Amino acid sequence: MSDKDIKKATRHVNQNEGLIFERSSPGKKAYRLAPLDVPEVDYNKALGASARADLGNMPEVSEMEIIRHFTRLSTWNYAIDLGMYPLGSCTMKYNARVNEVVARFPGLANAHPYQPAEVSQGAMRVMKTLSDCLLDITGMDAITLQPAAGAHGEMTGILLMHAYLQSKGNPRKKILIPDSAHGTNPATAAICGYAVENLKSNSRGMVDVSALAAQMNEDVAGLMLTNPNTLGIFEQEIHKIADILHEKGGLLYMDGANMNALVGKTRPGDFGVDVMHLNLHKTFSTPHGGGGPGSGPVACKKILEPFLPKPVIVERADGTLAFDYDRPKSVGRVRMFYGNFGMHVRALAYTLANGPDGLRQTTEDAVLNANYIRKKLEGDYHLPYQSPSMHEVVFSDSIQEQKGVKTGDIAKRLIDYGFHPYTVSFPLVVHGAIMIEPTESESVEELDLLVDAMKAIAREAEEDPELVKNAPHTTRVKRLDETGAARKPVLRWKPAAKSAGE
Amino acid sequence: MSDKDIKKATRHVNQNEGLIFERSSPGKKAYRLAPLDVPEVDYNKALGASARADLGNMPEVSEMEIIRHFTRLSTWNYAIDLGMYPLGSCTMKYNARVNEVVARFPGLANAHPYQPAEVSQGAMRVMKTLSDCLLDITGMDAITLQPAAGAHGEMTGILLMHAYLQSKGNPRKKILIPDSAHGTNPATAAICGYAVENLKSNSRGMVDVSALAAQMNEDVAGLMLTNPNTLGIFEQEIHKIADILHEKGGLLYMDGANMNALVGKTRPGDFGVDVMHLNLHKTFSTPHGGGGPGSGPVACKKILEPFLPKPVIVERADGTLAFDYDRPKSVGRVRMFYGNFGMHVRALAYTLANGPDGLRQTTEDAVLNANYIRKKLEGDYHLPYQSPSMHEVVFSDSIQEQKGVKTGDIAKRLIDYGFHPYTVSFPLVVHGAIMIEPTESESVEELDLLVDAMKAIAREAEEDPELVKNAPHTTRVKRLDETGAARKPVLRWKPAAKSAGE
Amino acid sequence: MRYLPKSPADRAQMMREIGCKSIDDLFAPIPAEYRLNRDLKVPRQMAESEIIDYFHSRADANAAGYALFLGAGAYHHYRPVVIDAMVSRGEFLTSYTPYQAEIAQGTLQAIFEFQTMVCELTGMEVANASMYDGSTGAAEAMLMAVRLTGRKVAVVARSVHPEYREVMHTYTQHQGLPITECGYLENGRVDMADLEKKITSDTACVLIQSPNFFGTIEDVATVADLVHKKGALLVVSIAEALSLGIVKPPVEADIVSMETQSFGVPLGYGGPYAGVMATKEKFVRQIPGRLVGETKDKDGKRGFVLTLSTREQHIRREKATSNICTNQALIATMATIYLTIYGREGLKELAAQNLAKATYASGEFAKKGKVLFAGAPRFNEFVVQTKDDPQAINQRLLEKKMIGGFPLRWHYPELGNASLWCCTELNSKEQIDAAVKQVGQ
Amino acid sequence: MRYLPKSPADRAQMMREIGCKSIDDLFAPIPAEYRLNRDLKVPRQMAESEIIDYFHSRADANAAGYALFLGAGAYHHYRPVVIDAMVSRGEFLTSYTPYQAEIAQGTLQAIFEFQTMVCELTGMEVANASMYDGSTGAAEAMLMAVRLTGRKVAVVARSVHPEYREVMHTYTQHQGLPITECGYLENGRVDMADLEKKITSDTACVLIQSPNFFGTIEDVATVADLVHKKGALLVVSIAEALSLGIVKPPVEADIVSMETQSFGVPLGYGGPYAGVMATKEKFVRQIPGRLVGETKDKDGKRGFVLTLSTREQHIRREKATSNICTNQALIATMATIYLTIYGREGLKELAAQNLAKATYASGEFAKKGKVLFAGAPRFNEFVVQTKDDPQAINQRLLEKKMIGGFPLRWHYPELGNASLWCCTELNSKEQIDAAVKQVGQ
Ligand SMILES: Cc1ncc(COP(=O)(O)O)c(C=O)c1O
Ligand SMILES: Cc1ncc(COP(=O)(O)O)c(C=O)c1O
Repeated sequence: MSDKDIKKATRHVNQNEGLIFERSSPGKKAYRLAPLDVPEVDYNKALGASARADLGNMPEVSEMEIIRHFTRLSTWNYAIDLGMYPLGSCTMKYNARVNEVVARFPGLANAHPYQPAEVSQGAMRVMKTLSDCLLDITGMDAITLQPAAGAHGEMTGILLMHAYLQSKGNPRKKILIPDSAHGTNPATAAICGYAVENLKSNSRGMVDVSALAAQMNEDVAGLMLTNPNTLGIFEQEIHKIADILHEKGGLLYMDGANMNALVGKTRPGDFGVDVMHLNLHKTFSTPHGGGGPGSGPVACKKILEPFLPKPVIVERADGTLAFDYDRPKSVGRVRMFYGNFGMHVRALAYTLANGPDGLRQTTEDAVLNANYIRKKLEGDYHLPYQSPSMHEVVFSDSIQEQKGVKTGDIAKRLIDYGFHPYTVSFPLVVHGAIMIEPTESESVEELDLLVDAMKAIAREAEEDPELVKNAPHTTRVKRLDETGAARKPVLRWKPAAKSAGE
Repeated sequence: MSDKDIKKATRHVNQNEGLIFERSSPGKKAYRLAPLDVPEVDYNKALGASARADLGNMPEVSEMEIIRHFTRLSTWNYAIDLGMYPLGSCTMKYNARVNEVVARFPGLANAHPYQPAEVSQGAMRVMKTLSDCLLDITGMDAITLQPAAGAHGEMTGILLMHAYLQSKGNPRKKILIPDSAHGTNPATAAICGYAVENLKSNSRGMVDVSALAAQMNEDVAGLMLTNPNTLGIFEQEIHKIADILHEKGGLLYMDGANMNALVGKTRPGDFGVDVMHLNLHKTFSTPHGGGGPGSGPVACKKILEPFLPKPVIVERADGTLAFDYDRPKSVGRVRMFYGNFGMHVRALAYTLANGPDGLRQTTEDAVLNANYIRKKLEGDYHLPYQSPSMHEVVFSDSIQEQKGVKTGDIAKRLIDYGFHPYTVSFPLVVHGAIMIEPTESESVEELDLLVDAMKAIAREAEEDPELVKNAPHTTRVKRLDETGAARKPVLRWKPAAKSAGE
Repeated sequence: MRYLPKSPADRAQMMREIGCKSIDDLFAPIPAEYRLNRDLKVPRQMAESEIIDYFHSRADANAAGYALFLGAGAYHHYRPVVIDAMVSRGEFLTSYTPYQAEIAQGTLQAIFEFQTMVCELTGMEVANASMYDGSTGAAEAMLMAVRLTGRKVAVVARSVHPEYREVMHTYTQHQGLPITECGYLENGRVDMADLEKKITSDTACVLIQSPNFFGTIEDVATVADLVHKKGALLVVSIAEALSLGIVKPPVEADIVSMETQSFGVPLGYGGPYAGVMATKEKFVRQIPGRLVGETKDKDGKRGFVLTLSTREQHIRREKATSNICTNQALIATMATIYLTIYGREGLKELAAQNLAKATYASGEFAKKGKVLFAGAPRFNEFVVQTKDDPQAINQRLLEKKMIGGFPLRWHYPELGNASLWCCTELNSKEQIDAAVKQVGQ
Repeated sequence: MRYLPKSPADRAQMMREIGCKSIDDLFAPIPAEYRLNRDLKVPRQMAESEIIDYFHSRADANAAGYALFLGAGAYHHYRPVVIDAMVSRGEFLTSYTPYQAEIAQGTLQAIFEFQTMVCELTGMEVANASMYDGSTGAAEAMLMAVRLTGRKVAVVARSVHPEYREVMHTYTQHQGLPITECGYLENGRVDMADLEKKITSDTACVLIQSPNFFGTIEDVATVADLVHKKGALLVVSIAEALSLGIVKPPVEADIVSMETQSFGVPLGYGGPYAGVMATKEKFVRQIPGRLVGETKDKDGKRGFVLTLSTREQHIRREKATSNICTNQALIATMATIYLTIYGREGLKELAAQNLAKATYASGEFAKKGKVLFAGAPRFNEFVVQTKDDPQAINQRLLEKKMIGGFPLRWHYPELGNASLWCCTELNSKEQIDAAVKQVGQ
């Protein structure tokens, strides 16, 4: 393969760098402390048996080396700032820089969670204002910002359902979960003490309503539904679904991971959802940071409000804000303090930058982008479900598989074309899934480059399958041995390994 | 050539990006203004004939595209943060991040140059404290921080000499400049109305004192000397040199570009220098920023003080600082306002981070590094001068040239080995110069990688000269046609060129 | 909207290619009765300068430039500027979870270094890539102990951070995992006699914190002996990780759950922080969360990948060791940079400075009130019992731009007018002396 | 020292390899009598936290949060945060002058875009990579005109920034280049009659500023006609570059020298800023400073290089067009990012806002004092003549945390109690009204 066919990327010289421990040498320093203005204390005397001997293999390096170390490492990463992430279900959108700036304002960044309320009104106001925005966006009645991520929000939401049903006399035994659901859904149900019952989807990629009706009964606490679901399809019978659950005293939980398809266009609270979480690190643009932090606020209907984690923010008559800890029915805390406040600041900054018109336009562009890609790739990749797509589209590798080229291979080959791969083999209902979510942040030019790349790879799969199966070819490391890594796990550096290190 | 021999770098996928104008499309916006709180004004009415029709081809793009555009561009650059710059004469040392942070403190970054003195004491204090530090470091009596760079400092210094000699009745006609001098030296002399007379260096790479004695007379205003000179050699007869000049009423100007070899170990003021400039963007670690900004303070002896550019900072009896504009003998301003203040902040931060002990250690490490490289490469590259090296060492390509490999080729080949090239074909006194200044910021590991690379290239020059002559091979663009660029200069993008652009 | 890279013409052209007349055609799947036909009730679109002003006003409504004597699970330490300079690089800030290892080696190697440093600090053999925070990490450590022992009861020391204990309760309430609490002694340490009583043959684990909520350093070894004798596991929770610069690591523990906020993470009104779980190699397959492992590429070159993912929800679903997916990677990266800056010697020196400040402060406070829990070593926190109500004292301090200690009455009524004070390298002698003045006789 | 990547062992080993016993062996070339045998008199080595504190104290001793009505060559405009986010990337911040084009394409392309934007804004055909600032650029433009015409006199309008004129004098004093000044009219514009008198057959160039120091927009076309009729060149200096968003570019000029500080560069107490020189293609070989040009690599791929360097000091030495070497590249990059953010429409909108603010303000000030130079268009600056001494007014304003206009008496005694006020998008109506109150009747 010649780099010439590749429009988006070119290979360039890139710095190598070992592990920081391999740079360490006794006496190098990257720190200096201010002189001590109180009497020194001999910690060996003070701590006695509890005193530490030494810090083993912790590194000793200079500041210059640290800057180079982490700068070099960073150049090995792909990032939104470098290009598109067509990662279905992950909503990798633009992370505005102003969000980072305001989150670092000393008054916010240096606020101690226990500092008195009278000197915390600014932080509380940020949380209150964001809460109000999210409530109107979701059409819900009450909210908590405490959960640290989506899965954490799921747990919080299911705990609310559990507590509510408990208060009605019976928490019930099961949670229904569609076969297309994200892994965190069943895992969450289990943590909350529920058995998971699988719910089949129909030929249109939606919940099979009759099957739901048949499976729903007084043992079922509720349904965890993602809408649009993980096929990017809006559950058109959503209200029937809610009715079926509600008739039997169950509740509808919505996984809000795909809210980027709905904000400003429709509200879960209006179509029957009882409780849901939002991923601020998806829909509300807080940066993913190589895996986190996130934030997973949970919004719910009135009936569930009494059970929200404590504390909850309340506005007093005089307009000041306070934390209410006196919540006898609360499910308790899901995290210390008040959640990932720094993400709340960023999410609010995103909301203010957009306003009502910007949020609607954002949703429309996200859906427009997904449908554009669907249209352009339809012929080249198999589309398992014909139902209309919202913010993402799921193809399969069934055409390419005939040449032994799997979704994972196509994904790796995309890297050579200058893209981060799409989401591979999820959702599980699609064999060899190719799940693409462009988000609103991509220009026509970037979308066309992706389309060209996908088409080129489809051709390569025909003409030269080995080329694709051995991708990537342009990265500083070639395909890595994940099986080997799992067979004999090496999870930390050890001095012995040093020589091997270089 | 196989990447395997190269320890320091590996090729990696890197994003392409066109010119920003090629991304532009009408209606895209990256800005939004706050609502106007005063009556709107129709500028066509208000300006009449002076009103502008439109802004031609200025781009229209979104914020996301801007972040990607400049982030991608940045990944095409080499930088100190990525690796060593063995650039002789340029002193590319570590630029500490704390310098950038303090320079952006609102009280300093948002200060208007004309805001009243009573609300500018902080900024003036920074300039005063830096001045005091630089005066002790150079051993001089007076200083101006106004010059924006080294060459600007040279001009300021020569103007001081001119004004001083003028005040003694005769500004004189000529400036002596060694053949090893940097190009800015003669260019500066010319701007100040002086004829340049070349001064030969002797076989030891130093000023030929007897030649100097012969050339020195009442027509000569003085000598512009770099010490250590551009061969990295300390002018051991420096005081004799000064005496010869002074006897004939001339002055000794020192180009301080190489102060990194002297700080804390010796002071120009002590060895006879009358006036000199410093490059804060070299010795005092202010970032080079792809070519600037710099700062070139000029320090001088008492006799020259009356002629310093105005204003000068003075400390009043009550300890407050003020600008003194009443300087009848001043050569005038060399720049509006007070110089590159932001660089003064950074240089002071560097000085405070080092303290007396740190500055001395820094100089010692810089000289140690240069001598380490000299020792390691002596056999492989020709060393034209045997005199001891200070902070840099100059080899020549005479060994490699026998195979047709020139210093410029070796330099380009270094790029494949993950390094920025050394300074090529300067100073002019050495044919095919290979000028290496490691600075104190390089670890033994980085130095050894450079040594290995230089040795490997020396071997390649023997075994496979073409490989070296066609370097670089690993960069996103190959060797660029500079002759073509100069023959038919294309200095701006034009819409016509658009299609050609991609 | 300025973030959106589309011109009106772009949108029109795309719709033409898709073959839809209006953008609403694409939202047809949403039943008409549920479509929102009004603007959202959120503030109007703001200019960047307005957003800056908005958050400046919010920030100004918070304490800024106050002397801070609060710890209690969130510690104020100096943050070297290198940390933000590095994590602000888009390649770290805006990169996704490193599932695609070939273009995520930067994050993967940084986290591998994080895991290694956590092992070095805690004396454990393996550490994961991070948990949400110290409190959820501690709760998940309990669940892990249950999986490891098959036993169904947990004992928690009352000297563990009260909010940590609340989170443990929330996590375990539907696991049929009763939690019993164990008291503390005059010297602030775990009451061994009480602990001995509380541990039964059903006890999966005992969880203690060291330094504990009172700042007292526990005798981990002795606790471990007892716990192990009873066939249970010992979980040690660490809230003030900087203590490990001079405090013996809890090598006798089976699981260590640590909050890393002290390592260069802003107080940030409580988050984001990063927890981490460390344990013995033999327990690794029951650890929750992501793990980065070393491996080789086709050419035998060293590289790093996410590994042992069969423990995780995306593979194991309801049988996963946890439901955690998104973690706190960037915060773990911050901690890694911080630990690299201070390193082997700096952490020791810095911790020693914290000890010196707290020792001086407690000495001064002892002249005005009673410093509780003498007789056992402390790190940078101490409990002072006063004549006046701590709330009243804190009010006086607030007027002087000082934020006083954390009143304990609510969580520990038995301690009366006591509050928990913290002094770090950032508390000057001057501040301490000024604060002591306000305590009154 | 924490920046130095060496351990004592490293140093010892290196000295062994070099074969020197003590580090001072390496400094033997320095005659003993000149070696410094004491510590430098600079403050002791500080911790990073101390450096932060030190500069916080300095910054606090400066005005912060004051309403600013000063322009006069340095303008306060909102700086989008994207600028610092991008130029803080080490690859821009810590890279060298792009002589090695293959690993400097980022800087080279950015500067090529800068040159293009400057051409678009000024209506010139070519622009260089930057000058130190507007004042030195204007001085070098004069020297360039001298080289181009072979003539030896320059005429400068008195309405040019006084400090610019001082710099011109400094640069030209030893070039045998006398400068004569030309007056201004009631309406603030160049006195054409006076100009006509001042221009002789020796006149190399006429230099005017537009908007000029009084904020008045000059009639460039008319001036150009006159100047060209006399066979001289017209140099137009621009200090408030944002004016070009709505003001007709000086296409009739032969050389334009512009200060780009208004384009996202912090006021920074006067620097660093970036000047730039633009001219006609036919004059390019006499332009000072660096130029980036487009070219191709071996494979025909587009790339950029520094070009026409035979004009420069490192090749031409004493015959170079200037002695400039280091320029203001990073500042030019800031300006490029700023111009990209606002772009074709934003610059117009923003400039129009500036005009609206200044128009409103001058209207309000007119109620309290006399606004001079009516009858010619202005941009965002205007001159107000008051009963009270401007110094006294500014003192009153200062007490109200406002920084008033620039008093003109020193440079323009003929204007009496006049000062130069500036209003940009950052001056709220509220601020303006408050300031006007203080002017008094
Ligand atoms: C559909 C869906 N649900 C839940 C989650 C879990 O959210 P988080 O990773 O924030 O815990 C994700 C994230 O990948 C998801 O895509
Ligand atoms: C020896 C010498 N003199 C003078 C200069 C010019 O300094 P500047 O580039 O700051 O104008 C340099 C910089 O390259 C130099 O190396």
